[in-house]
Amino acid sequence: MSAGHVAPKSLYYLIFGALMIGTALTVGAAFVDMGALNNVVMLAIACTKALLVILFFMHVRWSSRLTWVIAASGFVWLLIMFGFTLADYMSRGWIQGTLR
Amino acid sequence: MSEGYSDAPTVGLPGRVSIQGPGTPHDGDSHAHHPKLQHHFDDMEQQAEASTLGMWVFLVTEIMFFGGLFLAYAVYRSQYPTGFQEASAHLNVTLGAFNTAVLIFSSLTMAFAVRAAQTGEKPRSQIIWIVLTMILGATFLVVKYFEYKDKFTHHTVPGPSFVWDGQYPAAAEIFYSLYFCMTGLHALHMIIGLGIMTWLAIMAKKGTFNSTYYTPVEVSGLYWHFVDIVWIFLFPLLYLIGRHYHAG
Amino acid sequence: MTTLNYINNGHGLASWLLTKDHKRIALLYLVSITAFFFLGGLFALMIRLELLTPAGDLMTAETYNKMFTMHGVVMVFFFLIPSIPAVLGNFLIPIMIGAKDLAFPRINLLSWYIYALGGLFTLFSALSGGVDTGWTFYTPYSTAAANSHVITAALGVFITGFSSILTGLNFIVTIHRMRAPGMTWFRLPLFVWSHYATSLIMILGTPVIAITVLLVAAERVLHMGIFDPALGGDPVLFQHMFWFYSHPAVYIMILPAMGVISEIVQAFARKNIFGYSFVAFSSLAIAIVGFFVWGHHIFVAGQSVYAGMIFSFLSFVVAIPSAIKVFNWTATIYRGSVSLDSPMLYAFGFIGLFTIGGLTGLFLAAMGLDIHVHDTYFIVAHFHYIMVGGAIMGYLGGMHYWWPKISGKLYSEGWAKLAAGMVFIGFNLTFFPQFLVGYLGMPRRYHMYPPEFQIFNVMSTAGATVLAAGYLLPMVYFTHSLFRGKPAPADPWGAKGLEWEIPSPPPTENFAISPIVTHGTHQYAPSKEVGVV
Amino acid sequence: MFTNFPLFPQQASAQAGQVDAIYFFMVAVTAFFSILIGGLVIFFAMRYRRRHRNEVGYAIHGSLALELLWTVIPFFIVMIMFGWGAKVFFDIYRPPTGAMEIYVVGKQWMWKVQHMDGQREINELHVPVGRPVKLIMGSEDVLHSYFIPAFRVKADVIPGRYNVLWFTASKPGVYHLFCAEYCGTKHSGMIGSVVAMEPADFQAWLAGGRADDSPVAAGEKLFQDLTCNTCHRSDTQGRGPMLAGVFGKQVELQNGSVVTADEAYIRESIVNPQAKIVAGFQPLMPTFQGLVSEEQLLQLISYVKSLSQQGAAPGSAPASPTMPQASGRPAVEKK
Repeated sequence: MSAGHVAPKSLYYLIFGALMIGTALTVGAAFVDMGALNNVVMLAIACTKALLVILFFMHVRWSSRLTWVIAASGFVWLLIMFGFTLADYMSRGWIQGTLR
Repeated sequence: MSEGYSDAPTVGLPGRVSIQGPGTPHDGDSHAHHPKLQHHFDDMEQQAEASTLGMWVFLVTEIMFFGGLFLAYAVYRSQYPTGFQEASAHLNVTLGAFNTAVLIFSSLTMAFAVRAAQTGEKPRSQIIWIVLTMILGATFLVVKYFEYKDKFTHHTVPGPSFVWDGQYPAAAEIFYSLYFCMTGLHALHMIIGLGIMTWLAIMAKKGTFNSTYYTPVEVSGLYWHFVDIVWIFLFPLLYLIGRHYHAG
Repeated sequence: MTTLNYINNGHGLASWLLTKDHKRIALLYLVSITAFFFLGGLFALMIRLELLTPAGDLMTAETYNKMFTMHGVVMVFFFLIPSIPAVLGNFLIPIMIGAKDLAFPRINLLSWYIYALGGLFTLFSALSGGVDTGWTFYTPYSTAAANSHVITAALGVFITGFSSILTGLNFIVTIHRMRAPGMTWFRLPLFVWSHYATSLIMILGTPVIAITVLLVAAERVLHMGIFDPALGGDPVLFQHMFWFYSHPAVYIMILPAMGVISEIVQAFARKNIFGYSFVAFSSLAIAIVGFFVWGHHIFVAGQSVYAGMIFSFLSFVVAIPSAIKVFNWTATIYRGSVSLDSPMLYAFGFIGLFTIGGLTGLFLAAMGLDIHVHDTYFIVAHFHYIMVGGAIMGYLGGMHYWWPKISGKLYSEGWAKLAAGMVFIGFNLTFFPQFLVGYLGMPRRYHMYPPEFQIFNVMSTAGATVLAAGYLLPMVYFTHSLFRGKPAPADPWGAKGLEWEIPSPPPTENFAISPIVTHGTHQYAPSKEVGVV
Repeated sequence: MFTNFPLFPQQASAQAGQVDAIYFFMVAVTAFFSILIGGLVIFFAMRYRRRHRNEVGYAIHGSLALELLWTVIPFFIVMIMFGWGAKVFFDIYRPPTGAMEIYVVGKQWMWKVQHMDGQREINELHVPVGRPVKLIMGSEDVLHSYFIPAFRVKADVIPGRYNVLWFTASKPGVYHLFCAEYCGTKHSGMIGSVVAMEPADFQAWLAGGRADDSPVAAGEKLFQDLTCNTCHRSDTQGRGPMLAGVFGKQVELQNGSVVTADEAYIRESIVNPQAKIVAGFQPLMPTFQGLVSEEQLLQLISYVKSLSQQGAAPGSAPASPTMPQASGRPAVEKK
C-alpha cells in the first residue's frame, strides 16, 4: 500500500515552534487592552494555530480532497449553528415595544 | 433456484460483466493477504483509507459536540461580557499557559510517533514517542487536577455551594458551569486518549506497526491532535478574556 | 439441500449477539425496534383512550403526561430514527453498492449495543415511574421543576445518540470507500443517496443533542446554571440547541423513507426514476437546507422577529426539494408497467400522506399562521402525517418489498393488501380530524379538553383502533411466512438492482464474486432516450 | 353533545380575519396539490397498469423543462406564503402605541392578571371590545404560553424576561384561554376565559368588584418599603440614577453603549443590577432577585413607568384611579 506522505522532522519542529510562539503571542496580547480587538486577535491566533495543527500534524496538507471537504464541513456547520443562533440574540429588541 | 447473477444475465443489470470471472471467490484469493487485512476489504489501501476517513467523520461529530458548548459560551459571553471577564480573571493563567505548551508538545511527540510507525522505525522508537506523549498528557491532567482542587477550596464550583464575592455572581456561576463542562469534557477526551495510547504502546511492543500497517497509530494521532485543537481554543476563551479587566 | 445463507450460517444466541454480519445486525435492530414500536404504540393507545372523553377520567394528569412523553421519546429516538437506516439501510446498503459488509462491522455491532443500552435506560426510566417533561425536555421545566425520572430518560437519549452517530459514520465511509468497481455515484440506487444524506444529518446534528441533554442533566443534578433563568441562563438557548438537531432529525426519519419509495416506485412501475439527478440531489438539498430552518419551532417562543423571518424563508425553501421528489415519483409512474402489489400500495399511501403532511408543514412555516396553530393539535396532525404517514408507511413499504430478500420467504399478498388498506384508512381517520380540532384551538399535551372538541377526538380514537389492527397484521403474516411461507426466488418482483441478483436470503459474504457494475439500477426497458436526464 | 360541529373557530379579534385569510389560501393550495398528485397517481396507475407478466415501463429519463417548471412554480407559491405570513406576523406582534396595558403573570398552574387600575383576576381576563390591549407577560416558574384561539394570538411566557402580546377584541363574548406550552402536571388545567365586553360594560365591570391598589400605587409602596428611594431620589443627588422621565428613553451606560429603558431593562436592573450600569454611577445596588415576586416586579416597573408618563417625581400622587392611558383611541391604529 502507499505509505502516505512522510513529512520531514524539521517541518514538525518548525510547526511546533510556530505553535509555541502563537501561544506566547496570545498570552501577551491578552494583557494589552485593545477593546474589542482583543477578541479578534485572540481568535485569529487560535484559528491560525488550529489550522497549522490540522494541515501539518494531521496531514491534511497532503490528504485527498475528500478529507479537506470533511474537515472543513465540521467548521462550516459550527459556523452555521453559531450564525443562526446569534442572529436571534443580536437582533432581539430591534422592534420597539415588542421586547424581542 | 438461487442463481448467481453471472449465469442470469437477463435478470442482471444490463451489460454487467464479472471480469474477475468464476473461480476467484474472495475467501480463496490466491495471492497472499496482509495479515491485518479484514475480510470485507479488497486491499490494505482501501482499509487504511476507510479508517482515516472514519476518524475524520468522527472528528466532525466531535467538533459539533464541543460546538454546542462553544455556542452556549458565545451566547452567554455576549450577554454578560463584564461578568465573564471578572470570572475569567480568577483563573490561573500561568497554569493554563503551561498546560497549553504541554499539550502542543504532546502533539509534536504524537506526530513523531505516527512518523516512526509510518517509516517503519523499530518498535522501541515507536514506543518512546507514544510513552512520551502519554507522559505529557498525564502532566496536563495532573495540572488540571490541581486547578480543579483550587476551585473546590475557593467554592467556585457551580451549584448550591457556589460563592462569589465579585460583582457578577450570576454571570460568574454560568462562566464556571461552562468552564467545568468544557474542560471536564476535554479532560475526559484526554483520559480516553491515554487509554488508546496504552493500547498502541502494547501493540507497538509486539511489533505490529510498520510502513505497510500503521493505521491505528495514524487515526489515534488524528484524535489526539483534535483534543489539542480544542484546548487551543479553550485556553484563550476561558483563561485570557479577563486579563485586562479592572474591577470597578 | 438448502444452500448456506446468512441465516443458517451459524446457530445459537452467541452467533447472533456477537455477529459482525451487517445483515444479522439488521435483524437484531429489527427485533428491538419492533419491540419499541409496540411499546410506543401502547402509550399512544392509552393517550387515545384517555382523550375519548373531555374529562380526565381514565388516568391522572401526571400519568397522562408521562404517557405522551414516553410515547414521544420511544417513538422518536428508539423507533423512527433507527427504523429504516438501521434495519433496511444496514441490510441493503452494502449489497446495493456491491460490498461484502459495511466498512466497520465491529462498530456496527457496537452501535446496536449502544442502542440497546440507551433503550434499557429509557425502559428503566419508564418502569421506575416515568418521565413527564415531553419528549422535548424543555427547560426550565425539565431541569428545575419536574420531579420525574428525567435523568435516566435523558441519558437514554444521550446514549442512543451515539448509536445513531456510529451508524451514520459507518454509512458515509462505506458509501465513499466500499463501492464495487463501476458503481459510480450516479449509478447508486436512490435508496443509497437518501441514506447518504441521512447519515450527514446523523453525524452533524446528533452530537449537538447529545451535548444539550448532557447539559440538562448537569443542570439538574449538579445545579450548574446553563439554561435556568433563575441561575441567569436562557431557556430559549436550550430550544435553539435542541431544535438544531431535532428539526433535522425529522429528515433523518423521512429521507430514508423517501429512498424506499424511490426504489418501490421504480420496481413496481418497471421503469427507471424520472429525473434521477434531481431526486438524488434533492436528498442532499433537504439534508443541508434542513439544518437552517430550526427556528420555525420557536416563532412564538421569544425569538427575535428578524431571526424568525430568516428561518421562515428557509423553511419555505426546504419545501421545494420535497416537492421535486413528489413530482418525480408521479412522473415515474407515467407510462410505466404498474403492478399494485402491497409495497406499491404503501408507496402510494406514502405519496398521498406525505403530500398532505408536507403541504400542511407550509402552514407552520408561515409565521403569521404559525402563531395560531403552534402547539395545537394542528402540529400534532402535521408531524404524524410526516412521521407516521411518511416514515412508517415508507418503512412498512420497504419491509414488504424486501421481506422476501431478508427472510427468503413469501408472505400472503392478500393479507398484506388488506393491512395496507387498513393502515391508510385508520391513519387518515386518526389524524385528519386533528387538523380541524387543532385549528379550532385545542392545545397539544392536554389531559382534559373543552367538550366541543370531543367529536374530533372520538374520530381519532376510532381511527387509532383501526390503525393499531393494521399494524398488528403484518406482524402476524410476516411471522407466519417465516414458518409456512413459500421460499422466495432471488427476484420475486422482477425488479432490478444488485440485491435482487443474489439469492434470497443472501449468503454471508453477499457476493460470491465481486460484481462489476456498468449501469444504474432499475433499467428495465432497452434504453430509448426521451428527454434529457 | 355532538350538536355543534364547527370547522373553524369564531373570529373575535381584529387580527383573526387576517390569519384566517392566509389559512384559507393555504388550505386551497394544499387541496389543489393533494388532489393533483393523488389524481395523477391513481390515473397513471390505472392507465398504465401491467397487462402481462413481462411487461416493462417505457424508458424516460427525465425532462429538464419539467423539472424547472415544478421547481419554479412551487417556489413562487411558497414565496407568496412567506411574504404574506411574515406581514401578518409583524401586524400581530408589533403593538400599537397607546394600547391599554395589562400585566399577566403565569405560574404553575394559573394566570394572574393585574389591570392598571387595580383590578386583579385569576384565569380570567376582561377586556373592552374595540380597543387595543397589550399584555406584558412574565412567568414565576417555567415556560407557559398565552393562547386565545378566538383572537388567533399566542405568545410564550418566559421566566426571566417579558414577552408581549396584543390584540383588539372585536366581538363581545366569552372565549377560551389556554396555556399552550407544556408546563407540568396540571398543564391542561391552566385554562380560563377571556371576556370581551362592550366598553360601557367594561367600565361597569371595572367600577364594580373590589379593586386593590393599582400596580402603580402598589409599586410606589414597594419602592418605599424596599427603600429604593434612598438611592433613587427625586433629585440628582442620589447614589442611583434619577428615575423620573427615564422610561422609554435611551440610557447611556458605563461601557459607552446605549440601551432603551423598557420593561426588560428595568426588570434586569432590579434582579441583576450589575449587568448594565448607567454612566456616571457606581455598581452599588444589591440584587433583588428572590426578594420580589414577578407580580411585584411588574408593579415596580409600572411605577417607574408612571414617573415618566406624568413627569412626576417620587412622592407625588399615584396614577389616576381609572385607566391611566384612557384616550378612546380607535382600535385600528398601528405602527
